[in-house]
Amino acid sequence: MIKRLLVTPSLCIGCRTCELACSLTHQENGKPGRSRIYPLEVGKEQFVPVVCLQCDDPACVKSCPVGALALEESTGYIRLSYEKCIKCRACVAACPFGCSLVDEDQDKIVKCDLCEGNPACARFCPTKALVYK
Amino acid sequence: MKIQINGRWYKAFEGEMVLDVLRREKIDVPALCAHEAVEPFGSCRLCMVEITHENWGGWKGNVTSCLYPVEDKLRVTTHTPKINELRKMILNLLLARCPNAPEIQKLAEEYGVTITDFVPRPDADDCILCGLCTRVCAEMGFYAISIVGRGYGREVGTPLNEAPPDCTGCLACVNICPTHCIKYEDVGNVRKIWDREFELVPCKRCGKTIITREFADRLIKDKNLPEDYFDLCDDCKRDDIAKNMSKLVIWQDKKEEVKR
Amino acid sequence: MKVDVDVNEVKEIIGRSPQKPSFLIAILQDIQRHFHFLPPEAIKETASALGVPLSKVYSVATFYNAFSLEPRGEHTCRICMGTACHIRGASMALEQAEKQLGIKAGETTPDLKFTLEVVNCVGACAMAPVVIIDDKYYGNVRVDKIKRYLEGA
Amino acid sequence: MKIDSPQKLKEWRDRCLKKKAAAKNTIVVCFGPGCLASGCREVYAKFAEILEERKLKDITLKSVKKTGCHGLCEKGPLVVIEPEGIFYTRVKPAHVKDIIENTIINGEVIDKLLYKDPKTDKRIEKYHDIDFYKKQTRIALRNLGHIDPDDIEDYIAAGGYSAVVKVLTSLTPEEVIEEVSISGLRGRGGGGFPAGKKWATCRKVDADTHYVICNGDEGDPGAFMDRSIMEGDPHAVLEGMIICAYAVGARDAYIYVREEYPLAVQHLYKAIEDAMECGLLGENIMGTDFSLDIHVSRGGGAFVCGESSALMKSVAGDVGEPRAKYIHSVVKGLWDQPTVLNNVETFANVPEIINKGGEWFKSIGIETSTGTKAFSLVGKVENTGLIEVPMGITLREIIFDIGGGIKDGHKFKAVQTGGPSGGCLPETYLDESVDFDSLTKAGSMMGSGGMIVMDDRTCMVDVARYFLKFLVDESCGKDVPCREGLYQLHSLAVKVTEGKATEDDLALMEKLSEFIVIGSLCGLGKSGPNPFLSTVRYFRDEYLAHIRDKKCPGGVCRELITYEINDKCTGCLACIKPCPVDAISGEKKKIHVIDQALCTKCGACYAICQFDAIDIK
Repeated sequence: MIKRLLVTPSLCIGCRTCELACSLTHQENGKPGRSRIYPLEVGKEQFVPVVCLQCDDPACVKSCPVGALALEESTGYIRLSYEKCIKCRACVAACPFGCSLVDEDQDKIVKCDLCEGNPACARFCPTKALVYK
Repeated sequence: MKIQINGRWYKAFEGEMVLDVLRREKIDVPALCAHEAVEPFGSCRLCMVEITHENWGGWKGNVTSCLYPVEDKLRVTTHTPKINELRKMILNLLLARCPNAPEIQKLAEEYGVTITDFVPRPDADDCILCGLCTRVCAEMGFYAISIVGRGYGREVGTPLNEAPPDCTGCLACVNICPTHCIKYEDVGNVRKIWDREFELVPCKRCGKTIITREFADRLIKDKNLPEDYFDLCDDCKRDDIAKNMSKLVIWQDKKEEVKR
Repeated sequence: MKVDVDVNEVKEIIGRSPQKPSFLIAILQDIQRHFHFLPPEAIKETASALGVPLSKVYSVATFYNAFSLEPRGEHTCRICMGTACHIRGASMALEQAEKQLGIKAGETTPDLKFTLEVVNCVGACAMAPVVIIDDKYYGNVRVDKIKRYLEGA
Repeated sequence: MKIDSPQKLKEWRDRCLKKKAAAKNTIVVCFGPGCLASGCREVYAKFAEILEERKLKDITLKSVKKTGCHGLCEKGPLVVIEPEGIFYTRVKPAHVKDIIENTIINGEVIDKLLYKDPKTDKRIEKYHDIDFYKKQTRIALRNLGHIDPDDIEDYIAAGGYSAVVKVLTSLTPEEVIEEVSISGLRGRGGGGFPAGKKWATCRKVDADTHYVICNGDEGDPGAFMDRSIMEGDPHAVLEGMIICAYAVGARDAYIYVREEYPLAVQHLYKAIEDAMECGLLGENIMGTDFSLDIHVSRGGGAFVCGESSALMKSVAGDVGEPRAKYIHSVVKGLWDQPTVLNNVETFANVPEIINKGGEWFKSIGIETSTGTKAFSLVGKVENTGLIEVPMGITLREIIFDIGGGIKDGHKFKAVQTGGPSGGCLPETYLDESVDFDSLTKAGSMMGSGGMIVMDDRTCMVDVARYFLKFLVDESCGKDVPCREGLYQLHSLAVKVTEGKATEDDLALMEKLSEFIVIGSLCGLGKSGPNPFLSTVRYFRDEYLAHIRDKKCPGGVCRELITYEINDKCTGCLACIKPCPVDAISGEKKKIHVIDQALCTKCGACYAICQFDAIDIK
């Protein structure tokens, strides 16, 4: 059974713990990574955490000219191979949800990798607005 | 299958090259012309290693690991005295070609070469002719640039020395270059590279740019992606998705909800 | 110097061979033989006719000795630099020819009269060193004769 | 006329032979590269003109035959009168009338056109009696100089295509491979890989299709064996290829030939057309289910295309850049299909092996290198030319017996074999056997067959520099050791010839060479330092003379020599005019003087002086 990151916006309090967790989990050479998740304020005290949906028919994978992005059948998530990525930003432009991002500090393309099967955002979310199951 | 590297056994898979295993296992071997996005090429020769073939009665040889397919019980030594000397010589030669390239200087220094024994190229640029840019351009399906000429005088260039008609301004060449020697410039919504100007597609809402018009058009056409995917930038798309989702959410009193 | 090239001529030459990428070199050879160089128009035309990327055609055109991207002179002076010619003093002959024509090997005089070329063995080793002007062979060449040979062309 | 049985071929052959026997004389004009250069076309035209005029009954233009290279290029243009075998050398158009009037009509031999033996000074009438030919054994070159390459009937008369007929009617592919394996035939292109083994490996690979390629890209400067065979006997090459294609199961074959050899291209096209016409190529050859098309692939002239993987890319219409050969082209070659690649001479040997048997071939030569090898013997020898000798012959026999010794009474210094990738061997190796393994052991190699003889007026450093320059120009530039390494090695060699190098430079050259050999991707780079390594191994003192004494013992390196006029000068003024920079002054009957400030050391005066009055110091 493939696990998914479930988002319940009504539980989100906009505390941004997920952002911090994501950023620190993806730090490299002492530089925090750009967060792959964004709790966006859509109304008064209303937040929607936006994060890669790991689509079934992903535009990012389709757009990648060198096959650096691939949907893994066994885990159901889209993996970005940094060995292959040439930072052309095709996926950034193509993702209809804006969930492929450019991390200018680390000079690389980033997208949610579900922390390879143990997403930090879900672990640290104090309100269970994010659940991985 | 298993291969032995520097005395330790590692798992390897059919069809892999020795360098793939070395990189996966984070065993340090220099390589300037190998990148996973493109087929191995064997130009820089820095990744050469010594191999011993059990199956061939202990035959030993020096091979480029980027091009050598793994096989069961292959023994690999990554830093024999001879290989180290070879890398030193190669870096010595590269320093003569590109005396000013920081990446080459740094790597050469790691191998104890601080100054080249040869006569450096006058007016040298930083291109080591690894061919990554031309190979990635071909891999992208654009074939905008290629290796021109041959021998010591070969260079990376555009067809007929003119602005390349097949370029999309995607910057794959810029990003893959190990010595960062391909120059480009983004000014406002205009990208200049290879003597050509490209329009960067501005987000219809905020004006932020990500890729060029030509690149977007090729993606739409070649990859069969809907045109409107490219109308907005990632930031605005995230905003939109949040707003759209919010319409579906039944918002309740936060404290109540959290308590429950 | 600009040379006018009739694209229809180019198309006709391309049309003689099958329109397959493997015939790229053969087609370029035919174009080279006809125009004595590869005009840019012809390179572009070949690329589109064969469906081969322009950059690849350009790579091939600059890789092989047989092709020239510059217009050639009316006459060609070829100095054989094969081993037999070399050890019998071909480099002196080359130097003299360069001096006489005022150009380096591989170049063409500005008036498009002469192209000076270096070739590797024409199989006339018995008469080394050899200088070939257009189709005429001059054997056992002495440097002082080169001027006369060139004037004879 | 379709050949579909041994009987049909025999009948055709008989008819051809009868036609030949009916003719009174055949006048053979050599159209080899050497004779073409020395003016055989004009000689042929003169024959045509006079015969047209004379309207002789039994001698017409049909009796004049253009053939491929006879071998003795030194004495060209050559004309042979068959069936007597009268051998005329240095024939000028002016001689043609005499040949027709005296020899053809009256049966008189013209003495002054005969070959003069340099040892005995005697004129020799028949070419079989000339030392140059006596010591040769011709298998690959068997028809050169005898048949008209454009006339398939000439080839048929000489026993042509009997091997194809034999193979298709009585041998299985395995039996063909077995025969070639027994013969011990090794690839003549340089590497010397056993042909039978190559064919067997290729046949065994399971694939959609197999290819056969004939490498006619003879890139060595100073070599013209393969070119001569393609020009002079194209059907022999085709026949060898057909047999190979049958053996390995190929449907298409390619001949890769330089566009720079227009005659070879032209003859090959004609030969293919003729062979197709009589059903020896194309669909269902001889009514069997074996079909084969042979395509001519015109190469663009790149030495690196001698490397198999580069050649295959070039055949496919791409840049001739080699790839690493951890997977051999026999398994994955042209368009990734199993491919046999052999050179022209190798294929030319095959029909004879089939006709006469592998055992016969093996009986020629020595055990590890069977058969013969063609060489272009050039440089400072008396008899420059194309030769074919049994393996195992000594260098001395080739240079001094066949070659007639060193030109102008100079002293032998070295012989270079193997082209730019080969090496130079000194006098001590003169009695060494000429075969694949001995030459490699001595630090040179067989290569495709260039053999350049050097005398005491040759500078070995200059020779190394020359070959390095060639390789720098011809390297594709893909990998660093070859591209950068050879360039730097050449720069250092130039430094030596200019007298500017130190012993540290020489040590650096040796170290650099070692790593070019280890590090390079293909054969061009791996063997690239050979010209330097072999000369520094055998002629180190010459390098040291340049470095320590600033002297060039061979008198070649211009920065290190001066031309001076000695007291043998008779004051004849002959050297004054040729000097391109007017550096020589003098009056009649007084010793001339060279102005060293002006002298460019071009050697024009040295070449013209009849009195040995010019010294190179």
